[in-house]
Amino acid sequence: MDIQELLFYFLSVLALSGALGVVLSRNPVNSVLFLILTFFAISGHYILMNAQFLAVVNIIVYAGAIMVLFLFVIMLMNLNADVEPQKNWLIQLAGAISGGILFLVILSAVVTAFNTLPNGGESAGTTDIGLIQNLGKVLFTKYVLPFEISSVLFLSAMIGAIVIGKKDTQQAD
Amino acid sequence: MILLVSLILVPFLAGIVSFLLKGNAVRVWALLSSLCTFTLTALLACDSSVTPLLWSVPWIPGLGAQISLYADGMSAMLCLLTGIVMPVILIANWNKFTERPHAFYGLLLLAQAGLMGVFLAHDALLFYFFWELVLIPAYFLCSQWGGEKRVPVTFKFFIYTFLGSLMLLAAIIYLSLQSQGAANSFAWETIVQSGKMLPDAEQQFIFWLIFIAFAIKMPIFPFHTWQPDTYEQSPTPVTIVLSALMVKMGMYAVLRWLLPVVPAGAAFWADTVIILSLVGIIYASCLAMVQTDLKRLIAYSSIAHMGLMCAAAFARSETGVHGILVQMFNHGINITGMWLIVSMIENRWGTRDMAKLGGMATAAPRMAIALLVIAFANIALPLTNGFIGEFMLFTGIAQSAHVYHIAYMAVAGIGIILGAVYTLNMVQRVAYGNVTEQKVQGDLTANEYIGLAVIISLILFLGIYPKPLLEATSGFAVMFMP
Amino acid sequence: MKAIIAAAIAGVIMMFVSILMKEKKPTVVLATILMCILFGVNIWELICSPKGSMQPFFNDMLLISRDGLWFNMLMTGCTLLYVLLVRKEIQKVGNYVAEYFALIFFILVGVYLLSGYSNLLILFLGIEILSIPQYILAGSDRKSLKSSEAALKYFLMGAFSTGILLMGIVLVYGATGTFVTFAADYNVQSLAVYLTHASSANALTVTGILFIMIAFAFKVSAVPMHMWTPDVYDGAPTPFTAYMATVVKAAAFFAFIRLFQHTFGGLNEHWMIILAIITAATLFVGNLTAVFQQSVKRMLAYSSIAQAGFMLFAVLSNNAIASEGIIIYAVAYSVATIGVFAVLMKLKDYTYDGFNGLARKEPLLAFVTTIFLLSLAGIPLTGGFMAKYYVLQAAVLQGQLFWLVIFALLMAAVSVYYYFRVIIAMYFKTGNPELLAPVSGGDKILLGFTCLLIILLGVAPQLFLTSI
Amino acid sequence: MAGICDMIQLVYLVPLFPLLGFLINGIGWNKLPRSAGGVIGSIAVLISFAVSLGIFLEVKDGASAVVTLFDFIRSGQLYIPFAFQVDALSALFLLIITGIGFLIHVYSASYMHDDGGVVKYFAFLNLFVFSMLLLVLGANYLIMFIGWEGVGLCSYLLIGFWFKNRDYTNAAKKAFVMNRIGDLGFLVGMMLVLYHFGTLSYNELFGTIQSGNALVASGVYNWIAICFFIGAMGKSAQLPLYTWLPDAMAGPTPVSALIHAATMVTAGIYMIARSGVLYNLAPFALDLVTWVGMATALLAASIALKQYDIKKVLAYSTVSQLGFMFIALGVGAYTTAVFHVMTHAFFKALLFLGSGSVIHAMGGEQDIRKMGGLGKHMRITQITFLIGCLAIAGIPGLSGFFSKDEILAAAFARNPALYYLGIAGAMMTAFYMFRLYVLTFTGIFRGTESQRHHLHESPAAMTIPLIVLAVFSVVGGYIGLPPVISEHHTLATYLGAAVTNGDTVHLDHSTEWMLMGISTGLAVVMIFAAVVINKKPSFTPNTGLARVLENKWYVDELYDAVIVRPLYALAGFLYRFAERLGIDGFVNGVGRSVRWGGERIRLLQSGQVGFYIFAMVLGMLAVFALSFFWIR
Amino acid sequence: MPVQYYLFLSLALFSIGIIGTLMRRNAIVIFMCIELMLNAVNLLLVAFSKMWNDPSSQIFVFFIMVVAAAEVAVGLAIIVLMYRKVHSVDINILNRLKH
Repeated sequence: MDIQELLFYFLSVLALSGALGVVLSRNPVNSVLFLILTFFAISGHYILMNAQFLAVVNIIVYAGAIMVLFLFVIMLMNLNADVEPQKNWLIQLAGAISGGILFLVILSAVVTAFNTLPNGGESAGTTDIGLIQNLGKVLFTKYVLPFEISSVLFLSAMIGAIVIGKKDTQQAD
Repeated sequence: MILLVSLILVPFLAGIVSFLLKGNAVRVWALLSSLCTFTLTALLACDSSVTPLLWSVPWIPGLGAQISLYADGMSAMLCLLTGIVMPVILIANWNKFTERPHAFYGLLLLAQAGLMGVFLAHDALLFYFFWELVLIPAYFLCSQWGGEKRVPVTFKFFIYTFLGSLMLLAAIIYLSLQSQGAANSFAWETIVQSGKMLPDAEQQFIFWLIFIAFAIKMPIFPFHTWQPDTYEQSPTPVTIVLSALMVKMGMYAVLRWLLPVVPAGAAFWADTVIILSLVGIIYASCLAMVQTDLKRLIAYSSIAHMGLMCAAAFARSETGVHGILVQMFNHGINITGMWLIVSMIENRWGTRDMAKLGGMATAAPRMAIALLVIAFANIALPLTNGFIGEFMLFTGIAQSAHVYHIAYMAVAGIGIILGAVYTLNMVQRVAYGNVTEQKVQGDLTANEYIGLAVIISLILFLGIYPKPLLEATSGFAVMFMP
Repeated sequence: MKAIIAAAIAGVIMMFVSILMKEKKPTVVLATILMCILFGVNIWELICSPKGSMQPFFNDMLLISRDGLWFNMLMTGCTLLYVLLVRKEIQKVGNYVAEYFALIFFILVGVYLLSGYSNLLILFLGIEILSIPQYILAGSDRKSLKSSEAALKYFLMGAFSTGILLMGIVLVYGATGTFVTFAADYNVQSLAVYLTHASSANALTVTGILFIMIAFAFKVSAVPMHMWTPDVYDGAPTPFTAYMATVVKAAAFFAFIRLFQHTFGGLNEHWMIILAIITAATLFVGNLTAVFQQSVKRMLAYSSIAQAGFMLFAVLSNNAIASEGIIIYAVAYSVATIGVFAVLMKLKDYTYDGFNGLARKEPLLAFVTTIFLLSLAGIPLTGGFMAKYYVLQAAVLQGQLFWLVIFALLMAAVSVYYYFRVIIAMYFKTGNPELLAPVSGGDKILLGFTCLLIILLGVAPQLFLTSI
Repeated sequence: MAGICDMIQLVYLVPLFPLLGFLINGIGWNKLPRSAGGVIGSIAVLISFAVSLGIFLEVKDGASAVVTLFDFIRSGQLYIPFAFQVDALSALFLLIITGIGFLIHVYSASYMHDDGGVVKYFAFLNLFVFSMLLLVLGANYLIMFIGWEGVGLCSYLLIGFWFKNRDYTNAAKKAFVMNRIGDLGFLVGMMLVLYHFGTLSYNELFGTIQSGNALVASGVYNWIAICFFIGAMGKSAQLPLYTWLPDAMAGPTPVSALIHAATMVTAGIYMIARSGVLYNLAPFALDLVTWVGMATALLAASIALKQYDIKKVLAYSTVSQLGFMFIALGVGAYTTAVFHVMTHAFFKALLFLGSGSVIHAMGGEQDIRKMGGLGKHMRITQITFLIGCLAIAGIPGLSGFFSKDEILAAAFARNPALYYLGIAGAMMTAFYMFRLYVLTFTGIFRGTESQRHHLHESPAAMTIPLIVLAVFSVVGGYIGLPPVISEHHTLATYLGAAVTNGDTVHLDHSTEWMLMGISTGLAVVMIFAAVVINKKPSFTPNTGLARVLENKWYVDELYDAVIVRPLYALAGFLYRFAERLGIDGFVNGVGRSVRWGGERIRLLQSGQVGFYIFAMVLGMLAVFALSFFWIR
Repeated sequence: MPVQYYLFLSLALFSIGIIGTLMRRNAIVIFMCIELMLNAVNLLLVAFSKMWNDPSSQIFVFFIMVVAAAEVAVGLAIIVLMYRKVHSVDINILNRLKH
């Protein structure tokens, strides 16, 4: 088994364990850290699949910006203490089981489609599509409309931050 | 064409206007408009007896719905009934309903417009529109001016009938889609065509969808429980509209929109429906025997009468159908008289409980005579209009092609015995015996006198010389033969 | 396209306005003017657009059809009506009036995208642009805890459903290799071409379609993904509830139909029966639960679920009448609901008892409310009836759904129960309903106009359909 | 003939005048002076009597016609004109009705003079005559039915004339309902006729039947005949529907006379005689008629033995006499029946009016235990009453003898058993009539002093009709002399044109003589017995059979227990359970269950986001499970 | 690597995310689990893009990240707002709105 497979399995295990860590760890701070771990693993996968741009963006945006934001919020609420009340184990079990069943059901469905995948799911031809210049071309030619539109999204998010986050002058708290 | 449209528009606009009027003027206005409507209906009755009138313009092209009005003898006759009953109601209840009269009379006139529409509509969707349109004003009238339990009772009535008409809607959609794309996929002829085309099994299913709606309206035996409560609770003029006119909508609809549309289904279920109706006749008559409230008694008796008509309708013999056309008119007249008397009793004695009543023949002899005449018309005594209709209905049932036709007729006949029992009980309790204490003394006032005079003269005239009515309605029976 | 740009610009303008002018009233006036302009732009675009053909934009990102434009125009009209009706109440919500209007304009951008998308990416973005402002509006009343709670609930579940939607999109993409739902010219690789018939479906596609369906079911609050609806509608500030429950939901439905009729229609035997069951459940739960409510606002929330059940018929029965039906339904339902909310917002007490005796105090108010409620209940002569009629006819035409139609009609009878409780309260009960402020003449005229609109819709629906 | 035919064409005048009388009296019921009512009413009937006399004279010469006034009901094949049939039978009945009716009118004019509602009374009386005339004149069963129900109505109105008294109104109700039951039978009969023959008119119907090309099973005739006979049971007070007639005494006495003698009860006999053609083809129905008639005759007679109310005795005697008539009909001797109707009309009217004058004299007292020895105060009444008694008892030479004897003879010819039973009935008749006579007119007065003081003979307006009727009761029988006396039976030949008798065996003279002898002898014996027994009357409370008879075999109680109470119980049950709990309960239950369901489902809305998401996931699970394990 | 493996992996991540949302009560953690779901989707998208050799899906990933960022901004703002009021981010105490 070549290095690629090795890396794949390693990163997969890393990602899954990180994910499980997010779910299971009592302390929110740990959850954040585990999530960051997962993101790194996923970025690794991106590199494996020769999608450098996304790998970088993933690290910067997600692990860097978003997760730090989470961390800030958690610190700000100082939830780091291990005081978070848990759901009773029955509900948790129910959640776990139903989630698991969902996983199995979807999987059992999806595997039947494997033989229909183009060239057995292997990559086709040259795989330098993930390079920045290619993506840039596509993004600013074919996908310019979504690009512009997303600005509206950010504007509304901004307004949201104002409307909800900004301290009211008359509101006393 | 002008005539057909104005029949609907005149009461409608008059109703709208009377919402804006104030005080006593609205009474006069309502009376004038209803008289005007009456003349129009009279004209219609004359015209359409020669040749049916038809007028139609496209309405919703996308669906193929038209605004199309049609008046043959049957429609004209029912319109005439509406035209006669309305002024009678207004005159006989002249000085009552002083509480917000403009709303009262406005709604009453709107209901009249709706009724006209139902009787004239020749397009299934339009028919459905008017069918519902009658319901709304009736609902408001009942729950505004009725007795103390009026709101829940009327609410039940509304939901009950609305449920039925929704089933009708499903059937209309289904039928209209059989001729999808046609420019007139809702026109009566088209509906009839597409209904006839359906395979028997589907017809048998569609039959119930349609019939439920009409059965609730008439009402037929298991679907009748809304009726006595509603009649008991609603103010008498509205009760008249309900029982003399709206009930006829159901019967009319059975003839116009059920029997011709799904002939095979009707044939298949005819025995079931007839038996239901017969059970209803006996059942309702029995219940009428043990009622102490006048209104409930009359309500049950009217259930019995409608049962007889329905049985005749499904006997599907020409005489029977012709009899229905006649009896619808007569029953409308008689029941109107009944309710008028009841309301007069209520005004004078302050109760409808027969145990507390008595001695009308001494206290108010004129009223007692009227009561007697109407009561005997109600139990179909010969030489009253009631007899003509019921005789033809019986003949119709007896001449039907069913195996047990004579048995059906005989069972239906038991109804006239029981009818005699409870009606005479009522007369005895109310009119005879010694006078019980009254709220208001006095015999018929002038306006009541006019109202009853119209009714009674109609009863006797049509009972002795029914020819005009028979000729006006003859020939249409054939149209409804499957 | 023009409309999208105009709406975005209007939104931006409102943002700057919020910085420049501090008084609320002129802000509202300005917003109203902008809305009118936007409405004008819509009409203009509709007029300019060629009949019959569809115009692609930005190589298969948008494919704007005439009925899409028509829908945009109607929805913008509804929004305009809405803005006019709630112009006073919206000022009471909080300090950020301009921002609220900005968000509303952005929501309209989302609406236009959803009515015109031809690419799953745009669909995704459109839905997000539709949703994120809603999260904010739901939480915009910062004094009330309920509002914040509503916002949080809505946000959490909304984000969750976003995940579901994306998973669906990915699976479909994995099976087909394209995001283009349908293209103007046939030789463009599009899903509509791939998935023309059932044989072209493999497990990936079906799973993906089901994921997408569930996500949409959430957006249109179909059972069992409906549970956010009552709480959010109840908790959110009433003016915004009115908007979320009407135009936004209608837009989601339009996108739903667009996708499932034109793109996944060929595979309907894989999803139709499931959607039919969901529809039945939606009708059942929505109507029955609404019966028992005490607060009219919450009742309207449940009734919006019930109405969604009817709109689902249009999705189920993908045919021409269905797409007419959804437009009629969207307009009838939106206008009536906005009207009811407009009246509701004038009252102090949102429970049924709050309406007691309204007919004596404010006859006109009571009358228009009655018309709106009749329309919602689907009584003939009102728009609601025609709307129900169209969708049900579409369902019957589809052929396999007659049982569902009957069931739906039974449920419609149930719905009469809770709608008429309001009418009973207004007309047949005595009480002295407290109004927050005396109803101005302008409001009365507006309400009367709305009510006329409903009736016009009821007697001449084709006026609202001439494009198709 | 032309000039003569005009009279027949004028037949509509006959019912017209009573109708006019009714209208005038009815409209002016509270304006006209008291005396006016009587005058108007009597004159109206008198004129129609005159007209019918004219008609009779023509018909006697064999003229007959159907006079169509206007279309009554016309619908598709169904065509029923409003037409009158004038022939021997109807003409004869016209005479009886108007003639006796007139006398009764005259009588009532003074009898009812003191009553407040006298004008109304005469209105009803005229209406009564009018309906009866319609009944006999009708040219088809529908017109007959109109009269048929019309007389029911009038009896209802007149029996309940004193409407303040609840018992009277009850009696009126009973009369009407009992009649209605019969009428239903009649109606069904009409329906059968319509269904099988497509017409109701006598001529067409009987024409078809006699021409023999009626394609109906013989059973049909029986059914039709039986249905019609049920109608007759109601009108003519036969078992089991006779109980209304004795109660009908509640009305003023002249009304009883009218009902019993001239109108109403004879309707059934008229109808069957009219439908003879039909009945001749229905042997079973005829047997039924016979035996029902017989049973009624005996039962009623036995009851009459022990009644103390003067009018009740007469009422039951009527019932039993009607029974005799039905026997005659049953054996196919329709003319005989009609003959007896006529004679009976005479003497029964006489008896009732006599009793009326007695009651008048006694100041309203009807109990014969309180009478006695009235003879010396009111001669005319006594004598006329005696004649009536002799006539009904069948003493030779009086009308009753001939008619009754003809019946018995016919019965014997058919079946001797009938004859013996008939004789028994006749004996009882003789007995109770003379018991009545003796207790009333002879012996010593048993009433109160005050009554004794104003005992007096009735005024002329009342006695003259008595005398006239007495004369007829004597001579009336001579139009139907038995074959042994003269071969020429006037009535039979007269009616032959209109009535087709069944095949009646003719007896040889010796037998006839014997039969007459037996009946006469036994009658005389019974008379003496009655006289002897009741010379010294002692009214101890009855025991055993006598008690049963006094209580009329408890038939009313039986009906009450078997029919009336159960019916009301059923109705109450239906109302309380089937209606309230059953159907309405179900309807409301649906609504309630909806509310209940709503209340439960809404609890799912727990407010927990966690649960909401969980529900979503479950929903997804369900969807996928459905799609992967069910759809494919 | 063939895409099947990535299918397994991302579905697993996705399900773990779902399970997380069901198991935890802390609003922030639930939100993080949702982010996890989104990332699972991203991973799969990239895998498919490799399979189809099609850049558009990577662009899609880019936009998903964009949207995620926007959602985070709004979401955290809402959570903070909530926290200001009730001093907790426990979703189980959000039940003023029910029935």
